[in-house]
Amino acid sequence: MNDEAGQGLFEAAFAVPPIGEQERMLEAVLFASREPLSMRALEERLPRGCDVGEALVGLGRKYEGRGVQLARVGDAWAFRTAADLGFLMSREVEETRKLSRAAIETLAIVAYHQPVTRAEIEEIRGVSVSAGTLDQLMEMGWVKLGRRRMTPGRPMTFVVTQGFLDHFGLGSERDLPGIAELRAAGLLDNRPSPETPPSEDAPEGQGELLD
Amino acid sequence: MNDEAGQGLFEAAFAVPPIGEQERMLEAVLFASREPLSMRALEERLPRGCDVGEALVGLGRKYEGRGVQLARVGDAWAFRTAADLGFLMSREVEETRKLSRAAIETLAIVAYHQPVTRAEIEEIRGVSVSAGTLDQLMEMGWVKLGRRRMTPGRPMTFVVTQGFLDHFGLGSERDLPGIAELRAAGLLDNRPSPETPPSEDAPEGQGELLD
Amino acid sequence: MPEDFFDADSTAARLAAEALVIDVEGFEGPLDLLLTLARSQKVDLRRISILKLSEQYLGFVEAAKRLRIELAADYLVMAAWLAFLKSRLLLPPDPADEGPSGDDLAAHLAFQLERLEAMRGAAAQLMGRDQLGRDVFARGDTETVRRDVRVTYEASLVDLMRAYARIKTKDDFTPLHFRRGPVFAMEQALERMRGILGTCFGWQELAAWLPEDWLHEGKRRRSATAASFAAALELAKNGALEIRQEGAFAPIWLKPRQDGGLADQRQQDGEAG
Repeated sequence: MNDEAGQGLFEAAFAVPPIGEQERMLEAVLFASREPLSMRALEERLPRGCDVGEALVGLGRKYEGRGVQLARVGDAWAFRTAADLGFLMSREVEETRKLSRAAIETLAIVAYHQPVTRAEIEEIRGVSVSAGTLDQLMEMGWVKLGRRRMTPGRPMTFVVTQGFLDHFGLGSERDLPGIAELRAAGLLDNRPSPETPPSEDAPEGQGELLD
Repeated sequence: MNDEAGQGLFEAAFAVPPIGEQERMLEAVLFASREPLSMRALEERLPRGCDVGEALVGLGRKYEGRGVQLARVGDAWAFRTAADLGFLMSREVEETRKLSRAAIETLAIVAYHQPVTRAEIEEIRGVSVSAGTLDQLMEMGWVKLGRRRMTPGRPMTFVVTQGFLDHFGLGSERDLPGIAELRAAGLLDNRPSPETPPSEDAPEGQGELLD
Repeated sequence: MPEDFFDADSTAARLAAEALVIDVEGFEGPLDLLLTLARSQKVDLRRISILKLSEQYLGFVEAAKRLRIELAADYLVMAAWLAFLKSRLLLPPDPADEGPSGDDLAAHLAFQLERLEAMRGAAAQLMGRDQLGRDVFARGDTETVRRDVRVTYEASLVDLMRAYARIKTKDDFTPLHFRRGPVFAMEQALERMRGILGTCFGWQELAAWLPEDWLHEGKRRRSATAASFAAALELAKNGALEIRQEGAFAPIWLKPRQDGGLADQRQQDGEAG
């Protein structure tokens, strides 16, 4: 028997599994992975013709209220323990590096203002961002480089990663706490200063705000 | 939520959690554990008074016929993906590895200096480049052969591919961060950081790096 | 901090000074300080009195100066700017004056403060969330039943940049040294020629005197020729050698003098003595 025949048999036997079976498959694949799996990765793993989106909905519903939850992480999915049971897991707690206040604020600014340039971060915080801060956040896998801004100088931008969303249990950037209110209040706008502001790197900040 | 609050709540209530809640707890603990847990270990983790035996039976029943099974491993318990779905797991075995230092350095040199000959790569790195390194990068689809250099010997040159740009999220080779930006991001931090902010002296792509 | 500072007799002044020191060090720049001062007005940041805030800040800077506390330049730049803003807010607007009005500037400062405050709040909310590895957990035991490993290599842009940075900085830290080109020194040539004088009879072309490993490559050959020629002149001067050339650019011929070696030998001893 050759490959093609095998493939044919396989497709005949498994011609799009019923949705319940698709859910089982998704469940097994997601369970086996520690890292979130993207929709695309899931589609690649499951037999052709499966409706991953629908199966995810069904699977998520099965886990509602359970000790383990199906969590959305950006455009990926993963099983995570329910947050209210964290106290049982004291033995699994991983020691985490304590972040400085500067690092935490920088992280928040990247998350809420992304894609954001270094000059914009400095303009918001009112102090220069030390070289190590962004490097540390990048090393932790929470911040990465985004596309260059199409303004004079073409500065690099920074964005948050899927690892960031996963760590803070965010389905997407839209789930950042209070982001809708902040946006409505205009606090996420890049409002240019009416004149050359006092800080020395401001002119450049302004330049970037022209887009 | 923190440990103390959770613990406090339970002790205040002083009641054994209902069996459904015990099952949730078991589910989360088994899921997060790095190894199968014995009855005794489970009893130690759950609040006092829980009937682990009964909860295990209930939990096992919930997973009957599902993609994941509650399995007995010796005298301990663990979740395992259903045996009949093993064929899905075999694709799971993608292993990601970090590129070797030689490979990533060679890749960086090709990206920043392209088109570049093997001899030039060796001169920049200061060590010889093994044939396998460039082969590996070509096999991965990140580097390809460019035009021959019109110098004696007509050496082959290497350039990066569209696949490289896609993988690293670059619009073009010009989007590679310049030296000033590397320094600003703290990656070149063993020299005093420059007084000018990064975007002002942002390099025009590779041109600057070639001198 | 000046040493005599603690000799100040007034305890109150000292305490005030210490409070200030702690404050300055605790602030991350002028904007941070302004935000703290603004909070003391206990009103919505949008209704904050920028005039009052400017006065508070200038008062702070004055006090710091009086107590001889070193203030970073950006604190002083901010002070100057706030003084300017204050004058704009107090004076009636000059219709001929171009540029933003005092109110515009004040509104922007209020916006900056409000935005910074908002980001601090957002940061706190973010850190207050359930975090992976602390409150929420991933599958602990990933299954080991898998076989046929397909390795995919992975690297991020940061890895790439870091690698390039490593190569670039490596050059920055090599100790400074001047790379010498391939140069055959006259002293080397002299020593070599003295060594072979005795083994050589009759006229020989200069090229024949060059060391074997300097013969082939252009630069090395030129250097060896020049050095050997200069050495030959030196030996001829000492009477150890005769030099002959038929015409301009013609080959140069050298012949050791049978008695000359001694003269050169004496000369050499003389130098050594």
